[in-house]
Amino acid sequence: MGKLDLDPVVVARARELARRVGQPVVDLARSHTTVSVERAVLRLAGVAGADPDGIPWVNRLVDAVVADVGLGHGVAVPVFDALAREGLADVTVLAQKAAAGSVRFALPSGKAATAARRASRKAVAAGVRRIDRRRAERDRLVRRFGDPARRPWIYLIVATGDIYEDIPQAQAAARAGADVIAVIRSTGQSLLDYVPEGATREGFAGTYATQENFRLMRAALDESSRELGRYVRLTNYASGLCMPEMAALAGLERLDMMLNDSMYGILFRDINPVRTFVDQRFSRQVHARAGIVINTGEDNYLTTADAVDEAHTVTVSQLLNEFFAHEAGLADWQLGLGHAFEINPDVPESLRLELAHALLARELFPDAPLKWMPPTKHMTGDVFRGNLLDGFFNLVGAMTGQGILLVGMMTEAVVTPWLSDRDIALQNVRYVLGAAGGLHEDFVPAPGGFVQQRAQRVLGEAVELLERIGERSLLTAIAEGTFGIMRRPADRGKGLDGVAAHEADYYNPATEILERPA
Amino acid sequence: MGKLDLDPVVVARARELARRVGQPVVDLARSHTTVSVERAVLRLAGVAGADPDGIPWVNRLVDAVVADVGLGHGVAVPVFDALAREGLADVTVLAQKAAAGSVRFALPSGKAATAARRASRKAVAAGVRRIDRRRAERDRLVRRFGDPARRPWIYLIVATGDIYEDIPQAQAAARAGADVIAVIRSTGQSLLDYVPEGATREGFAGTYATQENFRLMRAALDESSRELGRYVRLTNYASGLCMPEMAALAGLERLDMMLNDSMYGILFRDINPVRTFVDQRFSRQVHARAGIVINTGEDNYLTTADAVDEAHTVTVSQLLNEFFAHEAGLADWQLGLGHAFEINPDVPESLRLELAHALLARELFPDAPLKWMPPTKHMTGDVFRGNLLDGFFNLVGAMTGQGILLVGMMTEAVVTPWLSDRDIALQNVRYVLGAAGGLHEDFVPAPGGFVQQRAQRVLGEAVELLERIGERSLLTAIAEGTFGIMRRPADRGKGLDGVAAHEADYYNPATEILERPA
Amino acid sequence: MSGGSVVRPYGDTTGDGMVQVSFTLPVPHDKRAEGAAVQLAAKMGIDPAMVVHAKQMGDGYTFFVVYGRVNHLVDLSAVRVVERDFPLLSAREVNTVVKQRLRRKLSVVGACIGTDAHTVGIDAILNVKGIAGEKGLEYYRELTVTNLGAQVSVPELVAAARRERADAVLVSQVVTQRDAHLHNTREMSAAFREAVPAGRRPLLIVGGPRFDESMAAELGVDRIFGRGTTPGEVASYLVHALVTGRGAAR
Amino acid sequence: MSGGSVVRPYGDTTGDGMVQVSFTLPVPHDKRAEGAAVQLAAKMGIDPAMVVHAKQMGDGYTFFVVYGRVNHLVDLSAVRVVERDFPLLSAREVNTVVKQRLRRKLSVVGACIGTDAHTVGIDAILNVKGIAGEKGLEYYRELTVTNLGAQVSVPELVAAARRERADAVLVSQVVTQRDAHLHNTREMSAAFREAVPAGRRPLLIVGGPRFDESMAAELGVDRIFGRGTTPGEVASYLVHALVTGRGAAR
Ligand code: B12
Ligand code: B12
Ligand SMILES: Cc1ncc(COP(=O)(O)O)c(C=O)c1O
Ligand SMILES: Cc1ncc(COP(=O)(O)O)c(C=O)c1O
Repeated sequence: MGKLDLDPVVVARARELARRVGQPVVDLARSHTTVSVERAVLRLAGVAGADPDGIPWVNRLVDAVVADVGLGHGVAVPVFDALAREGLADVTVLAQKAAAGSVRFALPSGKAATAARRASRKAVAAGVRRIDRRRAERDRLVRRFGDPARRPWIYLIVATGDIYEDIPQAQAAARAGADVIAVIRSTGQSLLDYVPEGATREGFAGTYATQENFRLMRAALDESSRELGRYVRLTNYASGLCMPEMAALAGLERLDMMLNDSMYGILFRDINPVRTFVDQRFSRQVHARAGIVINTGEDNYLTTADAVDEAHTVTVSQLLNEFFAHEAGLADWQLGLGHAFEINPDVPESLRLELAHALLARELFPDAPLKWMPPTKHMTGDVFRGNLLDGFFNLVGAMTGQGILLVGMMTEAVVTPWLSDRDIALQNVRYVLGAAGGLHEDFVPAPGGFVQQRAQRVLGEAVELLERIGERSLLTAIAEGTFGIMRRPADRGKGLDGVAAHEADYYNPATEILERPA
Repeated sequence: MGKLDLDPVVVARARELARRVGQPVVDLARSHTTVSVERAVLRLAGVAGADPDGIPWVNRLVDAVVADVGLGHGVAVPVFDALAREGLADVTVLAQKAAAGSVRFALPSGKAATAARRASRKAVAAGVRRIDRRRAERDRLVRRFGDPARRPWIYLIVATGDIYEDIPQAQAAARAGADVIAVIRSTGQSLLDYVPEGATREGFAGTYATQENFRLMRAALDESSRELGRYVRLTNYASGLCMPEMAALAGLERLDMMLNDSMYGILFRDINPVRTFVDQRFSRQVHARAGIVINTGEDNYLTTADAVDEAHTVTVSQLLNEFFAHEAGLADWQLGLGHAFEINPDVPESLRLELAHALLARELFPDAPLKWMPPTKHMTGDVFRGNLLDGFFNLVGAMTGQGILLVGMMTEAVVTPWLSDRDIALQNVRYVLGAAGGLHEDFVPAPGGFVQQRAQRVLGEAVELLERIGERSLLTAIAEGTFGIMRRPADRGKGLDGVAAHEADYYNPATEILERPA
Repeated sequence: MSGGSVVRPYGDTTGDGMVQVSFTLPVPHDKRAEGAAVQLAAKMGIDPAMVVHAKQMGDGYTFFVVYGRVNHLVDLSAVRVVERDFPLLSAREVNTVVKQRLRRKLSVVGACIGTDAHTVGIDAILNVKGIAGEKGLEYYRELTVTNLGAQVSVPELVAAARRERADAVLVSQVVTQRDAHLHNTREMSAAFREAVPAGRRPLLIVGGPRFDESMAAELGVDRIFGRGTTPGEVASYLVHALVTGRGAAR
Repeated sequence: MSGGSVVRPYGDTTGDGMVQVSFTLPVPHDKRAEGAAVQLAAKMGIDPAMVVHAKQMGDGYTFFVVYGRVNHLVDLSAVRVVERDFPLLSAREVNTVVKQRLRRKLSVVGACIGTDAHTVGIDAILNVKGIAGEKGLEYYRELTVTNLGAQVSVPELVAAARRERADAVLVSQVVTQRDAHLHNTREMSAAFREAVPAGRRPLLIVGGPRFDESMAAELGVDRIFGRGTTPGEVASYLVHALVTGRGAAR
């Protein structure tokens, strides 16, 4: 530790400032709910499937409840009240009836309310128990098949748009050395306010995230894990308008990691900030319970902002993501904080700048796995150069002890990865880790030299920025384009109509369970 | 200095052993001559051109002298004696007559001998003065156009087989950043016992080295130097059966570097060891005078021998090359001692091993430029991987301060380099030097760690091997396959019939001039 | 280099015709697979073809690298490209022409349509910041720019164009998997054809790194801009097409 | 993967036909050059072709990287390859068969001919050390190996083959620029045809990384071995061709 000679006082101050900036947002999240949070609750309570048009019953049910009593009380009580009144055993059947217009929802009081609470809590507890069982199952499989022999874990994407093409590609990638497979989502999905159903074959530049696709891929990778004697992890996205539901489905289908960032949806999908922060807190509580590692999205900022000028915004965001994650119950080992190798390769000493940035993240968050993202922005159609850059990215990853290495593809600027791109990329990783895996021993930034100075400067700028944000508020900073140079006012953006402040009697059995120590 | 913590006592011992091993070979070289040494003398004395079959007049003339009086007296005296007797002014005309059988050669004595010596010395001195003028011209042009802004110098090959295709390619390469252009020779040339004449267009995998081709290319690069404001150096080979003549022609045409190794011809062209050592000493004396940097060929050993197991043979050869070079009058700045990045990339920690080897050379020969050769043996048809390996080769070059970087081509295992290969390769070099040029500051091999241990071990093995060789002789060691696992007995190999021991009256005006301080 | 209008690929000698190719075939690696690779190379016109690398991936796929000589000639005189057929103006010139000849501000509406959220390209053209040292269209005093951002639906776009009385609509498409960019562009141009009378349709421009610039007619748009476009080119084209050019009366 | 006998290149979806190509054209970089690149790609059967990278080199050359879909089908059933048509024997089996059936040692003469000095390949086949974990032919008790080394002229080779009463001559050729390997091989086989009566000509084998194994007849040799050959394969072939095979009576 301590290659950068960071001042512990400055580090402590940075964390303290992050807490100060983050706390009001936590308070906001604790006092609001969203349609997706409520749908996630219903999924945990057992509502499944979709209507003939493909609209999930959870959507139909929440819509019906909102139409009758609004969102601010939470849907659990009205739903379980109606269930009792209708004398039904199955919440999915209730949803179907509600969709047909044959059920009315109300806010019970007194005994009925207590009963509805108790019933909903029991149903949700059963869902949470399923998540617990999947977590235990993961632990068992990891024990049986083993973890990858070394860090960083090798993370590869598949993105054909067709789950049945994705599966053999993912298996081939695992065989070729991938420790983590991420199934990229279709371009449109993050703005869908529902989770599609069933196995799908028609995504654009990615495959729809559905419970069935999760299940199919996890089963395929379990097969690969058995074959390879190494537990192969599966990743998807708890991001977009359905973040909380994605988290619940991931827990239920034993996904192992989820892309989950506190600001990505705001900045890059123009989703309303409040919606995002509320959804995010709930989804992280689920991830914490499910033993899922989250991957945050700071790497994305550097695709729109300059990686040198705005390096400190990455640090600020990491500190905020850490604060929010801890608050939601995630442990350090679950924090795949993001950063990226995105400095213009023509900048003099770019590699040493990358080393400084990567090492800064490493030393600020010593117990977090850290997700290290390959060059994307400065990749071009020159695939020969592309593979070379990826090699130096891998080198920095190895020299700075990154935890999760997202494997760069030489065709980054051309196509979603081909089978052969992935093979070439893995060969690249194997070469670099094999040839230079131990080079970090000999990498000793000169005291007071280029690398140390740069890291200290970035940390200093991060502290300054946090101070400035603290003087106003995080929502203001976001509105002003502080991150990724995107301006996102708190009263704009998609999904705002799906947000409600808690009423006095708001009840959410899932939050109640998840906030109690397990 | 001193990243490896080498023991100065061991280093001094290694040099002392090299002297002990090398001295008998120097004695051998000082007491023998070869047809090519004598032809070189005649070239300096002004014999030029070739007969209608393309056989140079120097060859015809030496053959005629040898037929009449043998080789052991040197050709200078018989030739200038005959010139006087025939009343001729021009040695080339004498050669023509001799070829026609109309001149007889004899060994003059007394006054005639003294006159012949004096005349030959005058003629050769004129040749040496031409070399001196070319050296001064180089100094002037370097002052005018400037040296490359930084080390390492970027060294690129052209190898089309056609001097008129080579020229534009060389100019394009210079424009793209090459500091040194090497024109690769046609495959057969090293075993030709004469130097072809004129501009040539029909080489295989290389272009014939001729005086005219030298001139054409040097002129073209002078043009490029002017255009680019940076003196672009030209390299060829003083190697093979005509090593001394190549050195002379290089001096006369202002080439700047020459591949010139003490053992390459023996090992890789099966040229007789004595022939080689004699030719080598003379050629180095010429290079010393011409201000030419030599590049030695240790890199080649690692294409036939294993780069880890036989790393110490490279060190031994470097020490011998250094000893022979100093003895012949070359200064440290003229010693482009060779070594290479040829460890099997699948070997664990291969990059750190390469760093150890490259740094060992750097620290053993702090004032020599060092020629750093890219991967060749482990290159395959996978050009994407090839470009990646070349990048890590460039990195090691930058991190260990190599002087002359031979640029690796992704198509190494496929074709002689294409125009585009060279462009891709230079882009690779530019990226690595630009991005990581200063990384050596942060590269501090862990005390007693992997890199230091490895370097010390290789040095130790080199000392042991030198001790073993010292107990027998270098010629025995070569016969037994010590270098590049090639066995080459001293009484075998090509060109042995062109070697003769000095007679008591042996006279060589060139050696006399060159051995006198300039 | 060649003066003539017929050229061949150049490896290291004029006329050698050498090219490099790589591809994957869905077969395990064996001699037959290498033969199949040679067959494909032959069909591409490569003869002789050297399979210099073959690597099996997973059970049933093999990646190949092939080098060889193509026997095709490239006829430069037959190349048809969309050359710039308008003068390149400075920002000042653009402003002057619009002011003097159009006598009102020129209204431009931009968006990334469909599910595409890659705004960097369109922002590079529209935002003041610009790209490659050139300021974007917002910087032009006489242009009014409305940038709708990402993932805009076609109906939203048509409505905005109406509302802003757009002279030109600028659409960006970066995602190309399964020809998403072509589908979205066709949908967009059809919508404008349907919604707006021919004479009053705004100029339709699309851009993105993977478009073929010669497909404008086919996609129902007026112009396509590809890789490396700069704002100045777009502004100059706007002036040409809407103000000074022959078709500008539209 | 595919059961059928017709396949296409595979980028990321079965049947997508995607390939990568790179080449240089002797033209400066401009739109016409990119059009020329597309033209060449089209002639190679790539459509649509995406020029994803173009870089001028020097004054008058441009390097291109093109991605796209080829419309060719690869018919696996039409692939003709030189499959191994002899059993692979262990060193012990080779020795036993030679001893029992030939009843004398089998004489092998090897060389690198012409100006080629790349001996690593032929040494890998002949020297005890071998390659890829297999010992070379010198290790076989019943084979007598004469390795002439590098840059052997054809007359020297013929003389050595006579002197050693060679049953087989093994020639290596690594340098291929300007088809040097083909010229040298033809020269060699012609020399043996001329010097030795047909019935007594030794088996002629050439090897090297860039040979096309199906050209044996054309080059006048009995067999060609390519990239990655192992000594065991060669020894097994020798036994097959000279001792046990149908044509072994020769
Ligand atoms: C930055 C980036 C992102 C950022 C986008 C941020 C933002 N606000 O734009 C983030 C991280 C959010 C992102 C996300 C995704 N991305 Co993205 N991304 C890129 C990346 C790295 C750079 C693109 C870029 O900014 N280029 C720089 C600009 C300036 O260039 P340009 O767009 O070509 O624009 C120029 C010209 O084309 C032209 N132009 C462009 N538009 C227009 C319009 C007009 C009117 C005119 C005149 C000119 C013009 O002028 C511009 C200036 O010269 C590329 C890879 C690469 N290196 O190209 C992948 C890439 C485009 N992304 C890709 C994908 C698949 C995605 C995702 C869908 C992945 C997923 N499933 O999660 C997501 C979702 C995005 C979505 N829904 O669309 C793929 C697309 C594959 C394909 N060909 O179909 C790429 C190629 C990466 C890859 N190989 O997989 N991405
Ligand atoms: C090692 C090497 C050298 C060494 C050779 C040492 C030696 N004693 O052999 C040295 C350094 C001396 C050298 C020099 C030159 N080399 Co060289 N060299 C190589 C290199 C790096 C590796 C070749 C090798 O050893 N491969 C390993 C062996 C085991 O593989 P192989 O030869 O393919 O053999 C296998 C099979 O093909 C087969 N096989 C081969 N022969 C035979 C024969 C029989 C009978 C059988 C059954 C099988 C068989 O079995 C073998 C085992 O599997 C290659 C580049 C590369 N990575 O391929 C360049 C390369 C071959 N060299 C090349 C050139 C041009 C030269 C020079 C001419 C350059 C110059 N002008 O100075 C010189 C001169 C050499 C000459 N006169 O021939 C070019 C050839 C280009 C071309 N395609 O025409 C290459 C490709 C490099 C390049 N891209 O420019 N070289
Ligand atoms: C946190 C996060 N969410 C989501 C995505 C992917 O985008 P989409 O929202 O389209 O799934 C990314 C992309 O890298 C990301 O980092
Ligand atoms: C010292 C030396 N001479 C010569 C050569 C080239 O071989 P040839 O002798 O065929 O010119 C090399 C090859 O790298 C070399 O290192």
